[in-house]
Amino acid sequence: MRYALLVQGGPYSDQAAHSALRFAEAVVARGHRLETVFFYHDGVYNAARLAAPPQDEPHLVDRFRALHDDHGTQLKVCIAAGLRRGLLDEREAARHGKQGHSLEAPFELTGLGQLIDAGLSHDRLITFSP
Amino acid sequence: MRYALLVQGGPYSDQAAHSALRFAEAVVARGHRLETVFFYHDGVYNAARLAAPPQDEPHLVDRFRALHDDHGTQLKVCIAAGLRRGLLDEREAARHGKQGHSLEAPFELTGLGQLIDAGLSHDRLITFSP
Amino acid sequence: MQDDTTKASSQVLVILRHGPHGSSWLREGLDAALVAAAFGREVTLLFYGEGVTALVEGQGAGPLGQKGTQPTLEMLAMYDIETLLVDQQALDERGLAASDLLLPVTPLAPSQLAATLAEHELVLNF
Amino acid sequence: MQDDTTKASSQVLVILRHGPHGSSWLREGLDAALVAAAFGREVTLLFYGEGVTALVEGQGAGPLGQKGTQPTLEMLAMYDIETLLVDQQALDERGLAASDLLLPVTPLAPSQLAATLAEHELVLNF
Amino acid sequence: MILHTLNRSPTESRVYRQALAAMGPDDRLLLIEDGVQGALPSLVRHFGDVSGRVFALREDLEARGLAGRCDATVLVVDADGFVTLTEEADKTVSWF
Amino acid sequence: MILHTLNRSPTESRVYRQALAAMGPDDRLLLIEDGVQGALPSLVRHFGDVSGRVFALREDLEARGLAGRCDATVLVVDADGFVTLTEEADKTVSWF
Repeated sequence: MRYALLVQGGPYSDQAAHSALRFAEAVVARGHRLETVFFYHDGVYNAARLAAPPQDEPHLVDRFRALHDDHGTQLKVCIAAGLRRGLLDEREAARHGKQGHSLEAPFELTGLGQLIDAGLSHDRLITFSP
Repeated sequence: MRYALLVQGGPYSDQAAHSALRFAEAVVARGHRLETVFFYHDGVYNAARLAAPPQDEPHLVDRFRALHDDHGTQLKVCIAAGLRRGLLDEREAARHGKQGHSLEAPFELTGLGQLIDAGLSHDRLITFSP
Repeated sequence: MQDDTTKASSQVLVILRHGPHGSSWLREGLDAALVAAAFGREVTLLFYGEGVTALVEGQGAGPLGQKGTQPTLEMLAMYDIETLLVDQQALDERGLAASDLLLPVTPLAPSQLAATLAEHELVLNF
Repeated sequence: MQDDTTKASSQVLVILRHGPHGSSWLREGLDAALVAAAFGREVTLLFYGEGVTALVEGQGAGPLGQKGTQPTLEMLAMYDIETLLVDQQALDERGLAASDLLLPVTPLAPSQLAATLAEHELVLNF
Repeated sequence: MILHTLNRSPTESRVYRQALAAMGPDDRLLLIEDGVQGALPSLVRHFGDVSGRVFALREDLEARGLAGRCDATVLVVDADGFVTLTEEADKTVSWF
Repeated sequence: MILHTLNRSPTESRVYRQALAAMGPDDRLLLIEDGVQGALPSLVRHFGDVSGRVFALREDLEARGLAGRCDATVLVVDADGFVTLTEEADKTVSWF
């Protein structure tokens, strides 16, 4: 089956992102295709490229990146939710006259329409919230 | 009186930061000294320098900065809570081998001891949480 | 358990469980509904639990002057979002009546909830 | 309403209202307590409501293998944090007894709560 | 005397019970943010034990369209009054 | 058939009532994260109406030291079983 996940909790503050990653790994282990992880609400914070958790804690950004690299999962971050919270790629930073960027590939800023699209076109959408 | 605020909610996701700013402005309007705003838990996200809210919404980073500029309020961000969530100043970014930074003056990364210190040495500590 | 107030052809159900100003859930849920409608989907809104307080008439500005979600609610018809279901029990619990609300809504009894969820292709819960 | 289980000289009361793994509140609350103790303050911990579940014996790793807060709890004595108050009612509600907990604690009845808050100079609620 | 703030509605979260259980005989309770829902006449009974010591923040009531719906037993204060309450209290504890 | 997930304990949040009210006669409920507290024998009565259709995630029980304390009426599944539940359901609705 084709799966999509919606992640609405930030890293570390609550379990949502941890639960989503554990579920994601179980989905692909069962032979399903995890096509999309969509980040909304505080979930967009999972894409912060500067996250520096202690060495003895899981690095969530790296774990999400591995889903993309190993399974082709698209990591889509709601652009409106991201901009408000300071998650900008190079292009958006330039557009807003800011130096630097806080989000980079394989995470990508996309419109909320992609969430609706994933929800209707994939076989399953599972949500993890704070 | 000498006041300190503890802000534990991120910008936009919940009302904590908005309530804290409204309270802060009322505190100084009553002639008190607002010495410290300490950011902990998701409150650290208020220091994200790239935040780009829509034009017709209040810009929280600017409002906090104004407290510092107009009233000398210190804006202290818990370093441990910040690093996990991707809030790094230039020095911490260099230390962790990262390009760029996500937090800058007048926000400053400090230890949690500063919260205890503010709580005990100021006349009042008021907490705003998600 | 089919129910006349919602059509089987409705595709997206957005459940709104939070009031205005206290968090961004209401706003972000409404944004999802508007986008789905703009993309040509049929959208049903369900104001559930504390979500019914989103509809109270006479809302004002937020702590820093922000305008809140009332203007967005007033745009729903423009997006052809016309099925607004409201949790009757939650209204009763708060002493609110249909006349206290800023939009015309369809009351939903607890017994109709499960069928409403079942008959929509996609359910987003905010 | 002075109560023997806590001393009037205690300066900082940290209230822990969340269990392990579900959120960072427990961890961040404990960090605040440890820092206060390391700075030479007298610290009292109050495990309140769902916070009592932090003390359940036999906790394991989190969803991604993270070690949780049990190791931190086991370090409290090293930081001279020895006054661990626990909400007796919350234990009862969950069918937990003192023997189910990983540390020795002092049960606190609802009638002692207000005095506990009043007699500490600083109260941090997590 | 302690000032307790509460930002959740009693219909959604049980934290109000924790706040009430922790209140001393002179302590005050200020409803803020979504907590002001508790000032509605149909919900204020949850705070019956501390009646006369329950405050609600005017701006948060107004933002939610509830200013005119507040129960008569609830003392309404604005942001300036919130500061005054913190001046009068030895300390403030927030429940969320 | 819908799979409902719930990540809050019935002692703290009233969202479990919303989830229960929205469940159809064949729907299933999976307790995850802090929601697994509801599987304790002293709390499982909150889910009496859907008894036999209540699941709890093994890894979240174990992480909290609750694996051996779970009520016998609750069906314990691991992460792989969670995926199976989502396969079997037409859709999944999360309550938080």
